[in-house]
Amino acid sequence: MIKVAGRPESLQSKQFHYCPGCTHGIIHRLVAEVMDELGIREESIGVAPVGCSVLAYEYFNCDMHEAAHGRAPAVATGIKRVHPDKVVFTYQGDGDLASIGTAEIVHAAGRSEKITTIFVNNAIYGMTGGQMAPTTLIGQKATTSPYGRSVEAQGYPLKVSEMLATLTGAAYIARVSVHDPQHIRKAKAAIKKAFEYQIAGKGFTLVEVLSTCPTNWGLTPIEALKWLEENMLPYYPLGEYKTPEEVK
Amino acid sequence: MIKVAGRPESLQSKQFHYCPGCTHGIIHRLVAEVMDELGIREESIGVAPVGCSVLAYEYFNCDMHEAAHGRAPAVATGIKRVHPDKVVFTYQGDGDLASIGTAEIVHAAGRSEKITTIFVNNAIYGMTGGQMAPTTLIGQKATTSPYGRSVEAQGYPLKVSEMLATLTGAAYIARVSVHDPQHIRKAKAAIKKAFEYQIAGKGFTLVEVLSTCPTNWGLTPIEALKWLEENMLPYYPLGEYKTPEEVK
Amino acid sequence: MKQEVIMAGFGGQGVMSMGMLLAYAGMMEGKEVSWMPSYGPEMRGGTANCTVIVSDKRIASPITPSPDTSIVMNLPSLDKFSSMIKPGGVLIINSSLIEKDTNRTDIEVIKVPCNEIANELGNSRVANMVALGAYLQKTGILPLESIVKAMKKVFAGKEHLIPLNETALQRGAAVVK
Amino acid sequence: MKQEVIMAGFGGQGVMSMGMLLAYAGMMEGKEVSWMPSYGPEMRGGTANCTVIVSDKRIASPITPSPDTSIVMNLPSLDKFSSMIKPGGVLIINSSLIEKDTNRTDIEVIKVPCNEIANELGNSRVANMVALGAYLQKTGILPLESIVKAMKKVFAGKEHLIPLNETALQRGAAVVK
Amino acid sequence: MPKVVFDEDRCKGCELCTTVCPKNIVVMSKKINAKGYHPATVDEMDKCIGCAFCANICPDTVIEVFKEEKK
Amino acid sequence: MPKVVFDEDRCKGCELCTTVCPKNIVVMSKKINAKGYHPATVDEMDKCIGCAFCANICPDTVIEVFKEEKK
Amino acid sequence: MGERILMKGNEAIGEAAIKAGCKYFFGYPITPQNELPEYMSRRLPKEDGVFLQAESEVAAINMVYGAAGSGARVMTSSSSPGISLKMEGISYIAGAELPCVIVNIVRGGPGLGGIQPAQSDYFQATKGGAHGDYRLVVLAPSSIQEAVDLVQEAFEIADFYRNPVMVLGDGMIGQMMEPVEFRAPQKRDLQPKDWATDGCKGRKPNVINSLWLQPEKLEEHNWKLFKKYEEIKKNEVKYETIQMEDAEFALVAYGTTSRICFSALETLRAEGYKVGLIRPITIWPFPEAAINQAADQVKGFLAVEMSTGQMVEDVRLSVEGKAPVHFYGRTGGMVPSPNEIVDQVKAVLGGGK
Amino acid sequence: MGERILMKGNEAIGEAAIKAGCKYFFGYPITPQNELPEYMSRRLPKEDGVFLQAESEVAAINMVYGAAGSGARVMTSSSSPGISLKMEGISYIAGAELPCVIVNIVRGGPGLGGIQPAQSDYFQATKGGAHGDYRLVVLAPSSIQEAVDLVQEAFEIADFYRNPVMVLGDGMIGQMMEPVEFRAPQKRDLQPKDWATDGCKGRKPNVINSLWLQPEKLEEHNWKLFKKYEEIKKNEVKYETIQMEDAEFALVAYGTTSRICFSALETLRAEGYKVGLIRPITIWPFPEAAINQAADQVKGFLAVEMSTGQMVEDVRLSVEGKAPVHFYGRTGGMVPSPNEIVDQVKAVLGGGK
Ligand SMILES: Cc1ncc(C[n+]2csc(CCOP(=O)(O)OP(=O)(O)O)c2C)c(N)n1
Ligand SMILES: Cc1ncc(C[n+]2csc(CCOP(=O)(O)OP(=O)(O)O)c2C)c(N)n1
Ligand code: SF4
Ligand code: SF4
Ligand code: SF4
Ligand code: SF4
Ligand code: SF4
Ligand code: SF4
Ligand SMILES: [Mg+2]
Ligand SMILES: [Mg+2]
Repeated sequence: MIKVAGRPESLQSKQFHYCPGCTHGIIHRLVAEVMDELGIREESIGVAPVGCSVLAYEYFNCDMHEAAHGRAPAVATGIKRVHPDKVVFTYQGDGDLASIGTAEIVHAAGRSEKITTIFVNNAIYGMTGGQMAPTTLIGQKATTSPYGRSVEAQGYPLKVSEMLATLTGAAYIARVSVHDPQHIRKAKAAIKKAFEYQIAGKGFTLVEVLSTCPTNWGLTPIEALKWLEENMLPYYPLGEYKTPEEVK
Repeated sequence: MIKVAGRPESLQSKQFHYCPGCTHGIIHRLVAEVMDELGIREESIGVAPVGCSVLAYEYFNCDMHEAAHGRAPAVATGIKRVHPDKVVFTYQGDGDLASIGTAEIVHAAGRSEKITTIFVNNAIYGMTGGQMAPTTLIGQKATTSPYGRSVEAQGYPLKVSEMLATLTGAAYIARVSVHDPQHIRKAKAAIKKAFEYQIAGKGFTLVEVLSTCPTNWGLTPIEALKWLEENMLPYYPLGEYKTPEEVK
Repeated sequence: MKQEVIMAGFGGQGVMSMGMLLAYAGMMEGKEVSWMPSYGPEMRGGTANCTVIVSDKRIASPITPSPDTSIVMNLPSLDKFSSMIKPGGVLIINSSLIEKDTNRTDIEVIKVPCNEIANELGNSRVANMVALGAYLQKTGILPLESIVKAMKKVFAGKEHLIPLNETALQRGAAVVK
Repeated sequence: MKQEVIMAGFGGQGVMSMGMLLAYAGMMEGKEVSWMPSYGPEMRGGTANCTVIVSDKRIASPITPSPDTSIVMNLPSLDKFSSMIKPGGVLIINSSLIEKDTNRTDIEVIKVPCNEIANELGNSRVANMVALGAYLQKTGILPLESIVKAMKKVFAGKEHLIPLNETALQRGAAVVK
Repeated sequence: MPKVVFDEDRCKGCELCTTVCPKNIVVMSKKINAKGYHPATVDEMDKCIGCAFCANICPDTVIEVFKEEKK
Repeated sequence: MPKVVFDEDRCKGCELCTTVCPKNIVVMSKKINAKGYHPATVDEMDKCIGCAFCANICPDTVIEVFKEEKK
Repeated sequence: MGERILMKGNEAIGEAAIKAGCKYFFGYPITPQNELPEYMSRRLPKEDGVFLQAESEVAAINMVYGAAGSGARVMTSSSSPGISLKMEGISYIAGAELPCVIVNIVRGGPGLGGIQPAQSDYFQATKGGAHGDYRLVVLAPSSIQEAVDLVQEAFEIADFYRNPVMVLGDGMIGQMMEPVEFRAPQKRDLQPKDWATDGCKGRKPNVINSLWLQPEKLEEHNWKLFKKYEEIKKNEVKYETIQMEDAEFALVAYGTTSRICFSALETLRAEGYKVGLIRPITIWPFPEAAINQAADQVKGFLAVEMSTGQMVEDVRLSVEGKAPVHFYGRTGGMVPSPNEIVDQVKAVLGGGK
Repeated sequence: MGERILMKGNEAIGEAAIKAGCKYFFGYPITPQNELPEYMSRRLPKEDGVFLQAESEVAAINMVYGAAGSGARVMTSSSSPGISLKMEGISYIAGAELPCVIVNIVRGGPGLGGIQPAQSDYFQATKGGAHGDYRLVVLAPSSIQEAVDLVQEAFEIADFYRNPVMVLGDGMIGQMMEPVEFRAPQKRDLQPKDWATDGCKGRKPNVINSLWLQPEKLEEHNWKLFKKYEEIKKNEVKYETIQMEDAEFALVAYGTTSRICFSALETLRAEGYKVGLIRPITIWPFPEAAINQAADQVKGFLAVEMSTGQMVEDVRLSVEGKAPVHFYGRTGGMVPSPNEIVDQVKAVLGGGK
């Protein structure tokens, strides 16, 4: 008998603190599997954000560095510039990356910083209790958009991958989802590509992963996957927005 | 005899502190002319940046508000939300807007904040003595890129208009130049459109104006206009990147 | 008169609103009250607790190292809070979910099968009211009716829930009687 | 021995490097020195000035409210700095650009047509060296040669400029002799 | 024959695994685990085809899937 | 006939105006203004067509251009 | 108004602001103050006001800067790390002399720290965490009722002096529920905001600014600010003394900690210790004179804080060496218990009552 | 090394850092410290190091956080408003106990203020401008030579204690040129950085972190930090005394201001006034003991600062009421002249020498 699924070595055996059915856990595992497959666990330095995944440093079985809220790309830049031969990645939520950390992610991409960002877009601030994120959909209720997000008051949800793909320094930008096994497989493939391109020195790489927050969406985990599929996929189309071939 | 050119009423009679031949002065005049033509001087509130145009509040003949470096869009948001019936604009350099103020400009655009931003891109930090800006061209020397900007070390110059045009909340985004009278005329037309769209409530509007910094480029004013034309225009193509028709 | 009580349980067991009701009722009875929640990292599924103080005098600290009473709705809460109760105090245990006993002999222990009673009433979510009923009956700090009055304030818009909750209170009280 | 001098002029007149040369030369002669520039809002075209102190002892403040000498290369500098000079001090005026006179009678005034002399030498940019030559000759604080030695350090890579600058120094000194 | 192993005490009862099994054999157990959840389990292990969908969607790495070595 | 008026003491001698005049009549003066610059001026005013290019490119609002009223 | 209702501190602060005429709120989520922006997001749209979640704390404080400069009553709130991000903006607002109210619901630090109640931002609030010579008026409520009253007053103080006012609470003040009553705030005699940037129709343009390139002017501005601060020191000091009349030993504590000290004081008094409590309500300006005076009466002081020792410096400064000043602190989110304080006092007094 | 060369303060600081083994610099332009990043941008690429202009001060300090956490000797610099923006990051670095050197070339504030020399960021530097209980070691050079020596030492102190060190200069220190000599820095006995995140080959993963969700743990961490700070207070206080042996009155000043006080002192001594000068070199830890001792000897103190009065509080705290502490300040970019100080001293002494 061989094990075809289970805990990758790059994941600590600790239990996640995430809510039941929260797909942060799936995304953690995918990143760890990729690290295992590429054999880079001992060469990798991960940067944990402030968000529900703030404790990511307890889960990944490699060197981990905390960042201030939104600043993971800057912290990663500091690390990568000191250790250009190491693999450096950030793991960030949508509040972290698309709100407070906008400047840092844009400039990491612009500078073509050779890091990989796993961007977990769950259209909400999970950690702090369900406030509106820049990626919260129009009409979606959050604790700070109690009447539903409206264009007039809060503008349009940010499409981060589309925006970053305009930057020459971005080598690989893809949006994936983890709402069913097929998409989980594709998500992993994209994450693997991103790491590979980083290792090949192609430039900045980012994978946006659509994710659920059953707790703050007020849905069961199963309903949450469905809500993601029905509401987020149409607004946030999946696909590769930039591949290294386009970087001359 | 009628006056066909001269100081617009929306410009104070004070003399600019700008270096000889610095095109900041032209851009100031264009904005003031547009305010005159639209008759909005008394309805306008301008936000001055930190940069060579930090003293803009001494030049525009309307209410003016200083902002911290890079934060003009946030200050303007505060003003506009209090006075939705007034015309609010920011005047910002490339260090101010494209570097430290990246998050603020992206989110003002994303929120579809009804303000107008005049973005003066001179590919350098003028005020502080010629440091590299995010818009400094590859190979261009600056006091903090003494060996010329290189892709490897500093990445690619940011194309702000292209990036912001991907945001749904941005209603009007155009790039213009002021290196000759023809382009100056077009620049003014774009600025006027931007104000008109703001007044019409279309959303966020921005005009990127390619500008010179003879002092820090180490060129005479005439050489500087030429350098702009020959080096900046190819990398920063002029045109309208977004017009309100695209906002549904 | 001063009563300090800590109420604790799983996130979904309604310990916070049970405390709020008690505080509200106390206030409506003209007492000084305070309600202080634990607030952990906002990750769900953990345990929650709150401290309620009802007093005739100005309340100093809204938290207490040694409450008069503790209401524990699940096992982790028993482990955590039983040792804090002041000698002579009261421990109310939700015996539906907690089999374990406390080893304290200097306090009075009251076991209430809150979930079973709630399930009998057809709604497991009122287990908290069963516990509260037992508490009120035991301590006599406030009459049951004052809680019902408070419900009218707190459940604004959901008044239809009041009768069920009232019954639950009474059933809890009955356990102690 | 301590000499405090303020040198002032338009941005492009080389007052800063004139001060630097003096400080460098002083240091090479084993003296304590300091050079302190004015630094305005980094907008060009204004006036610039620096304070140089050359002393045998530890230098306290690198700026001074009352210098021994002031070298003014343009009109605004005359207006600004002539009043500060300590009684009995020296004012060196670039008479090529300044027609106005000072109304101070308690100081020695030396007029040097710096630009004219520099133009004669074929390069208006050495007007500063003309002024410096006059200053050295007048105060005797350092020999001209020490400045030439300093140039070798400061003009590294542009040694070909040294002879011209040296001549300018001498021409300036000659005005005072 | 493929085998699926649940680390029951890690399970948070989210039920996601039950929705993806092509054989519909993953179900929620009646018992309560240490964390207070009803854990997932497989009733008819012999029907399992070892596709690992269940493990792939499990957010808490509860599930291991074993398969015969292909020779 | 169009007329161009220079507010000489505002001029910073940048010379931009001299490059855009279609009639090539904007030149730098020999004199030095209050700021220490050689100001721009127009020698042969009669050649001016009132296009205002000079005023448009002047960064310091030195130049006013007047034209006959069109009737 | 008049009715007592049970409210969570964060929400009560929000309601108090609205009652004080605050119509604009710019903020960014952070525990343990989230209920405040959330409350504002529900309420302000109904009051014809604006709630806006900014992209960051930096943006939020600059939005406040713009709104305050254009004449609005405006508020922001955050907790420790978020307040640190606001430092530059706060300095601008103070420099430009604009009124606004900033709430800091302090949590344990440094860094990401924790989210439990703390008082370790005292220095930042009172000494100036940002650059330059400026001061915030800092109000430190110890109950929800006081929070409500002080928030309302904060807006008046801010407008009266054209100065930012900080309300310094902690996780406990933010999260706790207590009965509150909304009383009509005491209005001050306020000048019209004719300096605001709201369009220059019929007047010269207004400018809001903190830049003074000539040092002479900037110095002048600084001394002007200094005089204002001296004025505030003279007029706005607030504190409460409890059983100080016959006290031979004084506890000094503010906010949450003062309540616990009160508890300790009751115990100590019951045991015959003549202990009193001085509770600064404004921590800037600090009740220096009151403490200095008390120093002539008591044998010593014990400053109690949820920090490793910050306010204690102000106590020492006030006491001027006249009596020993002891310190007891818990930090990182730990709240001292009354018994700990009782023990400390006894230890200090060495048995002598 | 050995040769005296004339260097601008900002550039000398850069060179000193390089000599101390600093290979990484992350910064953002701001006057009056631009020559420092500019110098690093020229030099570091040649030293196999990295200069990177960050997109902002916030990004710069977080790059420093990352670089320091992964084991590098790293530096950043800025001036007042920029330092305010770094507050959150500094608190993280202090919380995570990482070594780095932060240079603040202070200018006039508050807000955008001005760009001339000032000392009005003293509180921010020494009391903790950010949230939480943390301390920076703060070194305040008064000459370029001292700046060079202290910067080299700063890296050693930082590594020795795993604590950020701030070098607090002002526009004058940054812009002035003086002769300097690069001496071999005094090396400390440093532990290997086996805690750094540089890849976990052959060991357990390392974690750099400032979060402690359990308040008990966070408190423990805070007391651990506190003990470290006490240790630093014990070992690292540096100050200079000038003519204090027979002094009957003491000036207290640091950095640029101390030089001007020295000038004033010479004048006063010449006129027969027995005046001395205490010059703190570390302003945190502050030379409390030295000043307290002096208080037994002198009739009074005059604290002189380029601010409206900040260090003077530490002087008062040190003196503990034993002698009057006077204050003289210029601010907003104005530098006091020796004569002003002479006059102040005379005024205070009321003619009595
Ligand atoms: C400077 C600062 N501001 C705010 C916070 C509070 N905070 C913690 S996590 C978070 C947002 C988390 O949302 P997101 O990044 O989307 O992650 P998620 O929890 O949804 O995975 C916020 C605002 C903080 N810790 N620091
Ligand atoms: C927080 C902060 N950081 C840095 C500065 C210094 N600073 C002033 S202007 C400027 C850049 C100006 O460049 P840009 O925005 O391109 O305007 P320009 O001068 O080129 O017109 C900088 C970095 C500052 N004042 N505040
Ligand atoms: S709050 Fe949302 S994002 Fe956070 S752990 Fe729970 S479900 Fe996941
Ligand atoms: S420095 Fe450059 S941008 Fe600034 S005024 Fe001079 S020329 Fe213009
Ligand atoms: S491996 Fe596939 S078939 Fe087997 S239990 Fe899991 S999902 Fe079902
Ligand atoms: S997906 Fe995992 S956690 Fe969820 S029920 Fe299945 S085994 Fe349990
Ligand atoms: S108006 Fe036209 S023609 Fe006349 S001077 Fe100016 S540029 Fe020349
Ligand atoms: S463009 Fe204007 S400032 Fe320049 S030379 Fe002509 S008139 Fe003078
Ligand atoms: Mg999120
Ligand atoms: Mg620029």
